Amino acid sequence: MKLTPKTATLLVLVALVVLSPVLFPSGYYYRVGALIFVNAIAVTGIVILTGYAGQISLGHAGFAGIGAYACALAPVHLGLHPSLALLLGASVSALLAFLVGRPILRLKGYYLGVATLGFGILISMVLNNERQLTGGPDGIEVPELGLRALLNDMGLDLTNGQFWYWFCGIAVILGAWLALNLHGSPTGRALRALHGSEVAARTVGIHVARMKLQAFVVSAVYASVSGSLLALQNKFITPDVAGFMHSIEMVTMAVLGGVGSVLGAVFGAAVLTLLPQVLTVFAEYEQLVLGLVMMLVMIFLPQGLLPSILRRVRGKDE
Amino acid sequence: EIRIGASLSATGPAAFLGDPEAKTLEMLVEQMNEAGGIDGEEIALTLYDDGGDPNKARTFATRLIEDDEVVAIIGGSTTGTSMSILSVAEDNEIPFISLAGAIDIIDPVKPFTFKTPHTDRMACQKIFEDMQKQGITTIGMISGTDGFGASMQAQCKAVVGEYGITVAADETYNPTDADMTTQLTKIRNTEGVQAVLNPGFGQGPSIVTRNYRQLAIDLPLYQSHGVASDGFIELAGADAAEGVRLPGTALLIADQLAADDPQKPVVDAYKAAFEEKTGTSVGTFGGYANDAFLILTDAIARAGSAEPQAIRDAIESTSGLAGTTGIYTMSADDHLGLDLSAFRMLQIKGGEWTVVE
Amino acid sequence: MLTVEGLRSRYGRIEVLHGIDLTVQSGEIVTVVGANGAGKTTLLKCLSGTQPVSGGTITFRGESLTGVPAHRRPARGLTQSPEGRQIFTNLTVEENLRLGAFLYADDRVDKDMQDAFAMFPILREKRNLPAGGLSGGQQQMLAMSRALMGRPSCLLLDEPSMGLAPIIVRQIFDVVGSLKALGVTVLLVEQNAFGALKIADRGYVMETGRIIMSGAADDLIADPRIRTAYLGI
Amino acid sequence: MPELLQFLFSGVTVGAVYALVALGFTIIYNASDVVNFAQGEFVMLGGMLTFVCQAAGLPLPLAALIAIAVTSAIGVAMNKLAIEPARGAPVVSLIIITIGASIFIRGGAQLLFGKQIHSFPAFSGDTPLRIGGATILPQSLWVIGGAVVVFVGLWLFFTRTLTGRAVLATSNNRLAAQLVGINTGFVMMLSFALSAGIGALAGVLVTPITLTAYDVGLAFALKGFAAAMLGGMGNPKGALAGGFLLGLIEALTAGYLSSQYKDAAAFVVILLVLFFMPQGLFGARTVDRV
Amino acid sequence: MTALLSVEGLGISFGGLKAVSDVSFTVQPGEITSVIGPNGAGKTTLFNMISGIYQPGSGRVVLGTEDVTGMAPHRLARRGMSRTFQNLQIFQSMTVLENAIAGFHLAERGPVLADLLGLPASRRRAAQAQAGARALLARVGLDRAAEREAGNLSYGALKRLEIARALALSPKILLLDEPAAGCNAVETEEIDHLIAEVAKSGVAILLVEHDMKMVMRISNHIVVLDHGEKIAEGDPASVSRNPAVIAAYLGTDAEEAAHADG
Ligand SMILES: Nc1ncnc2c1ncn2[C@@H]1O[C@H](COP(=O)(O)OP(=O)(O)OP(=O)(O)O)[C@@H](O)[C@H]1O
Ligand SMILES: Nc1ncnc2c1ncn2[C@@H]1O[C@H](COP(=O)(O)OP(=O)(O)OP(=O)(O)O)[C@@H](O)[C@H]1O
Ligand SMILES: [Mg+2]
Ligand SMILES: [Mg+2]
Repeated sequence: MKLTPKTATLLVLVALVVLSPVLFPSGYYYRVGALIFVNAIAVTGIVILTGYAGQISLGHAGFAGIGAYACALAPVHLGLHPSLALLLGASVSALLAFLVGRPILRLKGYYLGVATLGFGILISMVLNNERQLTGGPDGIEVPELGLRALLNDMGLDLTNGQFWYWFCGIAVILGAWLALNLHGSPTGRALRALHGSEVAARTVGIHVARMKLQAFVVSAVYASVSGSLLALQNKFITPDVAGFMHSIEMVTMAVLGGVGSVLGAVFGAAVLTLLPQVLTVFAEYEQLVLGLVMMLVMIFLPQGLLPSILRRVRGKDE
Repeated sequence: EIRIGASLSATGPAAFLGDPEAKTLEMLVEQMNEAGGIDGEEIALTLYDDGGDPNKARTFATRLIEDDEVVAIIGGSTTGTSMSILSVAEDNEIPFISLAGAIDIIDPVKPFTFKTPHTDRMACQKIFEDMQKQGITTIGMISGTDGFGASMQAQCKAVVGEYGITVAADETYNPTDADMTTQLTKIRNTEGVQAVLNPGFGQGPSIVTRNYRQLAIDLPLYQSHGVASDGFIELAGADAAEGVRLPGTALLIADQLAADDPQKPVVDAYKAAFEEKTGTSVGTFGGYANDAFLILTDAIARAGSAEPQAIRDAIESTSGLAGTTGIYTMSADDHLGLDLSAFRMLQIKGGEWTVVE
Repeated sequence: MLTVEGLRSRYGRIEVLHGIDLTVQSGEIVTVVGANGAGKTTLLKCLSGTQPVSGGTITFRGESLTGVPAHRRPARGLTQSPEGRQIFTNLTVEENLRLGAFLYADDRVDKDMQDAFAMFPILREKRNLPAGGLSGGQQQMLAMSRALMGRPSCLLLDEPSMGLAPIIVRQIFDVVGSLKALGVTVLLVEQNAFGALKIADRGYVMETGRIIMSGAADDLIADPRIRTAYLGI
Repeated sequence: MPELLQFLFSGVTVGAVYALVALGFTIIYNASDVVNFAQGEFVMLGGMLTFVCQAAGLPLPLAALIAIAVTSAIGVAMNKLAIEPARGAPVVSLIIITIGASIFIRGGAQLLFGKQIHSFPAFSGDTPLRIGGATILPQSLWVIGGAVVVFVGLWLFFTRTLTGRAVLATSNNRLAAQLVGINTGFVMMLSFALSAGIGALAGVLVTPITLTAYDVGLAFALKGFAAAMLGGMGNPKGALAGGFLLGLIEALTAGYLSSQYKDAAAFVVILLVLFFMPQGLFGARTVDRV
Repeated sequence: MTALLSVEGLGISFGGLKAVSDVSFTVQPGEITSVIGPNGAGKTTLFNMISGIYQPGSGRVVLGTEDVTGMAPHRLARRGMSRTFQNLQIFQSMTVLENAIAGFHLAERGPVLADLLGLPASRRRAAQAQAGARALLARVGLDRAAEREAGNLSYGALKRLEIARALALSPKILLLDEPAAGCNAVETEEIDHLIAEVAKSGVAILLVEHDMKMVMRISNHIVVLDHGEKIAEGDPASVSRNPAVIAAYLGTDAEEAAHADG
């Protein structure tokens, strides 16, 4: 069988997830790995929205916030199992994305950026201000998922860190698989087409508004799931998860990795998650170096880490 | 070598807290090692900057425990980061001394978690006690929406009733806001308000204080312990800050402490060392770190061992330890060990801190 | 006036000009014809400095253009009316023209603009409207006029007749012809090869990045190969 | 109605701050379509450098001038070292570069200046002016005046000067700009110098009101960006109107509805405005024929 | 014969300028109807109104028996309308092949969930579209460029790519806005043949073109616009002799114009 880019990407991902632990000297690395995966899931959503469909969002952390707080609140207030709370969060995010996406997605470029930014800020503001429900800026505890205990009962002895590593690793592969399916599919093509020219997309019959909305909803679900997984593994969540900085971080990871490519998303997530951990050796200079690295990557690999590198390797015409 | 770890918000929105804490810890470790360490064992401090992000704090806590193999953790400048570190520390049975205000951190008591700052609730109580003495029964509040301000706002509203005081106006501002005259005008125009309370830290309270004078509001203004440092007077301006009251620690009035005050030696020592090293004036938050370090090293010395479990037990039996914040006496069901007496009601007069009798 | 020797150019790793030799004498009209994708536009882009050259030399009025950035070339008398028109869509027609004379701040700017308006009266009508609203042909007129505003001694035209009504096409060719009288040298790339060759002194035929034929315009029109391959006669 | 008047004073004060920051965005945006997220850092640098110079004993006006000049130079350096080498990169990549630059500048400021909050004296004292029972600080008038002056300057620049037109031409079609002889590299440098200078001027004017610290830039950038978008990005008129409108909405919401949700109200208004005017209040409708 | 498309009194203004006013004509299936007129006469604007990109200020567009005035382009596409653009509208960062496949959107689209999950149905639809697209590319002579990034093609190649994409919709009516611009005489003739072939298969074609040789050669019917108004209409021979048309557009008589064009 010919190795399509899709299977190649999946193989690389699976290999990364499965083989990396060989190199892990301590449990801390599992934690970092799990965080990379959590971020990669959200960034995969951005790849669909921004990379495929060309729509900018500066407020996707809002959906992560919904996913996270669903896991904190639904088990307590609705008596749902945390896993169902995750699904509930995803549904609420999807619904909200569907409702706000309609009017917002008529906007273009930076105007869309500021509208999504406003949307994200509204959500984080509610999480901050409705202290009674959400615990306010101090945050709120999140119930255990309970799956690890179940697995341990079945004789699969995993530490907390290991459990979340594998759990999120599987989730990331699943998310990537879906996004890759989409890329070459009719819907994915339509998204990329409207990215190129909305007018032309319309005249070939693409329902541009609906397509954008679909991308927005799908990417919101990704962000929501990412937020839920973060909340569940941290067992504690604060409104930071919905904050502006987190939104920017998602976009930055996507662009740094290569916004059109799923593997790039994972790369970008890995780099920006690892960097602060590595940069602790610079102590005071951490921010300085972080900013510098971001600039250098974009200057020398303007299409993002992965696509630029691949392009150089393959020597594709520009 | 005894390895201890810290995760603090040295940058980010809570840098106002975390920065002096980080500097304090680094300074104290250096001092202690120069003096020969604990029983000849040097202390190795691993300090991470979590930027106020609870998620990062959790990662750093994991890293401290699993990778750096520390025997105890100091940190969590904010409640959010403390809560994150706490659960990792508890899971791994590593003693953790938090530097954040919320009462939830030690109530209910968790075996390995302690904290040094008084709770927000205590600050509120101290303020309300003073108001009660002044015969104030109706107040307006203007709080920052950051974790510190919001948490204290909630605590104050929870206990205010016990003092026969009602909150007639309850306004907020964002930590980065440039002007609070609108909120203050509203409070001023609220029927019956006799005093104004401003929980918050950073530049917000300075701007509130300036706006307060701009509007020529002549009601007593209470600030929180969040701004208890000379920097506040400087930023708000001595004129504007004149008459402001707040619950502070002995640290601010070092030179006014009685010679036999048990806190005097530690306060003087810390103040002198910190101000010499950093060139900035001491504040409440650095003091919290100082106290956490004292408690921890005291416990290690008494335990005679650097085993986490032994350290934990020793911390829990801390007794009569004078810190900059107060005198700590811990127990199995009190992992804070301070009472209201640790706070002193201070007032700014002529650009100086004075004790309210 | 303009000498091109062994010019090579590439997009990424794909070379599309494989060593072009071409000369334009002062006051001459020279045309380049060739099929889609032959590299005509790329050639002009190299001359105007908007496309990197990977080999060979360009000499203009005795000086090498190597290393001279695109924005310095108009000052030397080399201006281009590019493919795809490339007008400033957000600016008004008049602003477009004024920017065409960006390097000059004298009375002649206004005079040149009046000349442009005289040539294409529609531009005067639309002078205060955003150029993006113009029809395709109107934009083409604007692009040509803007290039003329730059007071070229050598004008590079990339398919100036594209999208123009027959009556205007003839006018454009007349204008190009009349430039000669003003001493302006013209390098003209055209798909309307017949029209172009009729006003040109000499012509070059390009095929996949190479010059495959050149000669006096009249000879080329008469050449049976050219007639079948490019003129469709 | 002294109460309403006070709210309005508060609104225009804050609004003028936003407007000044928003105005700073316009030039770089007009030259390159890039929203420079480091704009807030320029504001921070303006205030911070003035403080440092002033603390070193220089008179305030001189300190301010030095701060503006140095910040402009930093802007030019940013263009030279980070933006120009990335020429041809997609706009999103350039935006990420500006975010990187803002983190870099913030990190540098933290190292150089520390994390303390600073301020310097207001230009004309702290005695509030009383008007109709409400008060306003003289410094607010400085900020408002600054915003208006910068606005007029920019407006003249873009509508009356050929250089201003060249800036617009550069962003509209860089290739064509080169073809008519515009040195687009110089235009970019000029834009960064001007934008940074305006940002620094904003910092100088607002610091006595808002105070400054190494990390205030982000908040300025965020609000300035929102204001610029509300008004229509790239149009000085929009920046001015957007800034004042945003400030007034916040003040009036805080005054009459809820101070907790005043920012929410601001964003709701932005969303509403964009719903009916997708290019903001004064944003140019670009005509692109098909 | 019933008209496939009727344009009835169509008009639109841009800030006071009447770009098109009160234009009426009909288009028959299997026929080529050309719209000609000076630059700025309103031809493209007319196309934009018919294809739903502009909302007409007045008048009606009737497709078959249905009033489709101002209907969104994607809905018109479903009803069999397809077009190309004078100002190229290419999906730049997609390959040439993908550009052509995009033209098959209506045939290949399905539920987004099926696409996400990569269900066999979704893949089958995509494969069919791809086969169709390759055939079309071959027809316009772009088969060898199929895997190239579309943005890298020369102008003339992009023109042909647009035609291929428009044909992918299997339209009942095809609107072509200057398809031969940027092509030399020989290439233009190829396009001629392609258009004629398409028309022969029963598709109604509405053509805007300044190449008079081509227009006169293949049109069944010609509509002439000037200043937004219809000034003449008829078969090629009568139109080319119409003095108003000569004055406004051709400049001299049509034959000479055709000759001057090569
Ligand atoms: N930006 C680009 N990237 C990669 N290849 C390109 C690019 N632009 C043009 N090419 C290729 O270079 C070759 C020459 O193109 P060019 O545009 O110069 O042709 P042309 O002779 O002007 O054709 P036309 O008559 O269609 O305008 C073509 O094969 C084209 O596909
Ligand atoms: N969106 C718009 N904004 C402003 N004016 C417009 C707009 N669209 C069309 N016009 C004007 O309407 C008139 C008709 O333009 P249109 O593009 O339809 O002409 P055309 O007949 O296609 O010309 P050409 O042969 O040059 O392509 C022109 O004067 C043009 O300036
Ligand atoms: Mg060409
Ligand atoms: Mg047209």
